[in-house]
Amino acid sequence: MSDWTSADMMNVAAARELHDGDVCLVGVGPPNLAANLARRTHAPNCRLVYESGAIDAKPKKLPLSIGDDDLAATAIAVVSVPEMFNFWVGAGRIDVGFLGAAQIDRYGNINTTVIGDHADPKVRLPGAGGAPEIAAAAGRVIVIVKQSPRTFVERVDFVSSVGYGPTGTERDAPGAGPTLVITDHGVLEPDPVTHELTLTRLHPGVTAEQALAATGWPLKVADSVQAVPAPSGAELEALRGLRNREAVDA
Amino acid sequence: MSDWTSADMMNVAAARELHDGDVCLVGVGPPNLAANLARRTHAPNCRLVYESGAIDAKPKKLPLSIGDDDLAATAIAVVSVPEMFNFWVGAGRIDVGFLGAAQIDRYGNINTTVIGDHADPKVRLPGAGGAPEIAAAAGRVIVIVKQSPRTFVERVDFVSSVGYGPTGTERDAPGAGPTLVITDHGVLEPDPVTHELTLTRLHPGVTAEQALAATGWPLKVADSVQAVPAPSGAELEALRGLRNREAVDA
Amino acid sequence: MTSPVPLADAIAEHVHDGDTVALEGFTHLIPFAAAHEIARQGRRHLTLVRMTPDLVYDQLIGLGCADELVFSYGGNPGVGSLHRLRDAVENHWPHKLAVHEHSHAGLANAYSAGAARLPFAVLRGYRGTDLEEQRDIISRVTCPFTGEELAAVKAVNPDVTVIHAQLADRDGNVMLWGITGVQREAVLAAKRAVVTVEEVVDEFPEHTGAVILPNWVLSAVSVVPNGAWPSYAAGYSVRDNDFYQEWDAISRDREAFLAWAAANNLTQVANEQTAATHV
Amino acid sequence: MTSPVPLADAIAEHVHDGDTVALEGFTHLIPFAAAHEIARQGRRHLTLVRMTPDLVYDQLIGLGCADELVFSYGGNPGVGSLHRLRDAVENHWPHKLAVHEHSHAGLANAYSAGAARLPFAVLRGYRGTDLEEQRDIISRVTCPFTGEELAAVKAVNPDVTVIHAQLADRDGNVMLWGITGVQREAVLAAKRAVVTVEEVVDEFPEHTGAVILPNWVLSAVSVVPNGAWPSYAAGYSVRDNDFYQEWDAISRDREAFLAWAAANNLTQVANEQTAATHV
Repeated sequence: MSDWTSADMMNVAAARELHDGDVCLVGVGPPNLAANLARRTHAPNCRLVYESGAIDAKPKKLPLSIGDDDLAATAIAVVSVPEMFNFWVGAGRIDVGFLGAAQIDRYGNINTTVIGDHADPKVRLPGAGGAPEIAAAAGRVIVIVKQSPRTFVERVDFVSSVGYGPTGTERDAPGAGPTLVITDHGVLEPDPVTHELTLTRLHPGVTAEQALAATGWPLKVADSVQAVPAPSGAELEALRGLRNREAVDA
Repeated sequence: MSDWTSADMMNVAAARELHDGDVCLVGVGPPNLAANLARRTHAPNCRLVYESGAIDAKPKKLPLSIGDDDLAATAIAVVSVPEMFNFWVGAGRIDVGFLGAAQIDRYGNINTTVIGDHADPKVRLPGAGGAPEIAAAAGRVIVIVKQSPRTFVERVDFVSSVGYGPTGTERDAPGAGPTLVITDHGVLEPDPVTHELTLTRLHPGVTAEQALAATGWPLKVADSVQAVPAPSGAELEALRGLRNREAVDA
Repeated sequence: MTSPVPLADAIAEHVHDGDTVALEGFTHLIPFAAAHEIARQGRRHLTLVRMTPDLVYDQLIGLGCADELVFSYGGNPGVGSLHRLRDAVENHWPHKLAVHEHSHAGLANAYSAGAARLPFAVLRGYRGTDLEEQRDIISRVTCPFTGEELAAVKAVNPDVTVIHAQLADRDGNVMLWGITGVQREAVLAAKRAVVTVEEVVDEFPEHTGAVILPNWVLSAVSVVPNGAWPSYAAGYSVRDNDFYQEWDAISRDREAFLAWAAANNLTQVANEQTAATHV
Repeated sequence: MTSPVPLADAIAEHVHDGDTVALEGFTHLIPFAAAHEIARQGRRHLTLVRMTPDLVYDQLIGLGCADELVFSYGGNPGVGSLHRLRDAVENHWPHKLAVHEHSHAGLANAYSAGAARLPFAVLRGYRGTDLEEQRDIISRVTCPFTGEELAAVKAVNPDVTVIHAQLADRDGNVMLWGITGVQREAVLAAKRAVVTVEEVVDEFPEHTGAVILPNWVLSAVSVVPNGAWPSYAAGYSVRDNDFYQEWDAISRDREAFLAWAAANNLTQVANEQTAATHV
């Protein structure tokens, strides 16, 4: 056994995609972990923006919610939620938006709203939150989601946040859309022409067959699938520190 | 000779129309004097709001501009100019708006923009500023302006702020409009039916004939014109204190 | 409005059956104590508005206070589902809950439009999503200058907005700071506004990012120390993350939830509701 | 953007002939020093945007820097006219000035729309006024929910916005407080932003009502103590009301104005212009 899990690998792979200096909109869950991991490793100058209004937050510990006081207390500025969405997210000032998904389809459309019919759903999910406008306006969108046939579906029950549209051609938004989907199996990227999500990288120890089995549609596989390097010691140490909510200087 | 001027009488008459507790939008010039006079005499709890963003300002001295630091320093809150116009003025939170005029017509329409043609004016006036939306949205509007045939004209060259419209019937706005026009001669009020400005009060020593001569249209005179009481000693003392920029406690 | 009043009086006077009620607070400063008083007084048929319903609306929904919900994200942040919300939507327990949902950007703008007394707001949003199918609250407008088509959201104007803040002064002006979310807009959008505060002070301190609301836009202020628990008030308390975790177990099960309600003096309402579900 | 640069470098790099330039400040924090540097560098054919043109634009207009003006109130507050502005509009001296005018509400919303990268903003405004005849910047939209017709203003997006602020920190983040007007919106609406500050500090103090702009939305910061004179910077200086009075006499007369310009090292420009008017 390695000393890291597939979830660790997913979060580390996501963190690596954040460049130093990027302005990153951070949501709850894995995005929060990945963004803070990036800031503690290779991207100390990435700018964390939380939809609660905190701009350039430098949390000392991993925040448990996007409204922790540590975010407001360490931010350069805290703005109102309307201002955050109008002047910062909507205006296209976010380089990278991390999003999660309850369902995602082959064209990167995301459902976080309902399983079943909207008026009388089988499962009521939390809803869209800040994601629709992040998905539309962020320079690039990175989706972090564990892969399974229930999650990676032929067609989402409800489009909460648009990827490339129902047939991959309908995206009408300023940002580039979901340029990377990072899972516990590997990484999917949209085909440059058709925008169909395509397996381009595999995490250590995962096979393309496993990724296909975890996908609810016939997943395209790139001609040359790259191997994602395993988490480094430094990455794992930073990840553990975050998980244990160890404090570092802001 | 009395110990006050017709301008003093105009400002005192304007101040009297502010009720204690009124929320009052204060502009430069006579409105500023009148509102601060009211606060120093009969309406100590009127709320002064300045379009620069100061809410509930309690200036110790008469401010020289609407952006004096004393306004920000003594205000309960200072908001941005967009917020002031959207959430406070436009939302109808102002009880009384004081306005000035370079020209005013018989239906209370105000020109502060140009004399002559807008594209090639004879006289370029300062422009509309905050007045159009104050004129539209304030609960009631009090115009303070010295009376002369050049100012009180049959038809304004340019409608900067609407009163009751070109024929007195076109007003389409939430507030009541110019309910009082206070001049150095007396007070004009709109006819309840036709909205034509009508002389209803005269300042001490002024005759209706003088008011008619100072008006560029055949001014209607109310059946019973009331006499405005002369400024009281307390009013004159407060006025002098303001003019001399004597400080009082906020 | 000047002197503080007891919370029970403020709620009794300003929150009525059938009202559209917004209890706002983005993770921070959530007015839990006021919400519990609303439940305790047995308010019914409310339309609840809130960007992030959180535990506070999970409780009111479970207690049967709400007929409708306007929201943008209905989860227990970092924990999982709001089980009472889900039970109401999926199983109609204690009764059916009608749902009107926005994105955060949409609902924030709907409050802003309400605060400006505009009938709608324009934003770059919703394009390509199925949320647009709710045409009664989300539509489109065309820019008269460029011809570009943009999203429009219907204004939200609550009958009453309730918030929690750190401070009131002696005149009843209110100050809050830290993450202030959409509280200013929610208060200014409402017909009436009730504020609970941690304490009353002679003079407000300096705080960058503070929101100050003058007393003349407020209907009532009540002093309720720790009135945001299990949420928090920056400078006064920290978020009770353990309770947020515990709520998952409490709220998963109807009986456990009703026992929690009974133990917290929300029994009048809870009993009525149990009776109703057993008819 | 991190380290402060000399003002001359900031202006040379970021303000170009033909640019749409907003120098904002509502009575307070007007960036006079930056404006003078723009004049000194001989910028031409500018479209100047500003709610209250004030003396700062009277000077730039008189010096022949501007072809167009977008504004909402063009007076010398409490004193009277802006004579250089009037001379340009009424007599085309030093040349014709095209005017696009708003109300304060309209221009404030036009900046806000620009800051949100929306093509227009909706407001309750202009109804019944002749300002509406400028259909290229003021139009109407219909609410898709209620059918109500409202005013629309075209967004303003300056090529460069210039403001004066009290403080920058070591990272080049900027803080201003007191009356902050529309500066935040004007900066966020612009492609580039230049800020002059009173001083650089290690850490920002607490200030209720402060606006903070992170360094990554700014193009350059220059340290220019008293850079707002004869306007003021709360906490650093008071408004020089005497100069505002004196300006009336200076600006009434073309020769007096040119003499003032020469005495203030704005002669390069002033001379060019005198030559032009004598051709």
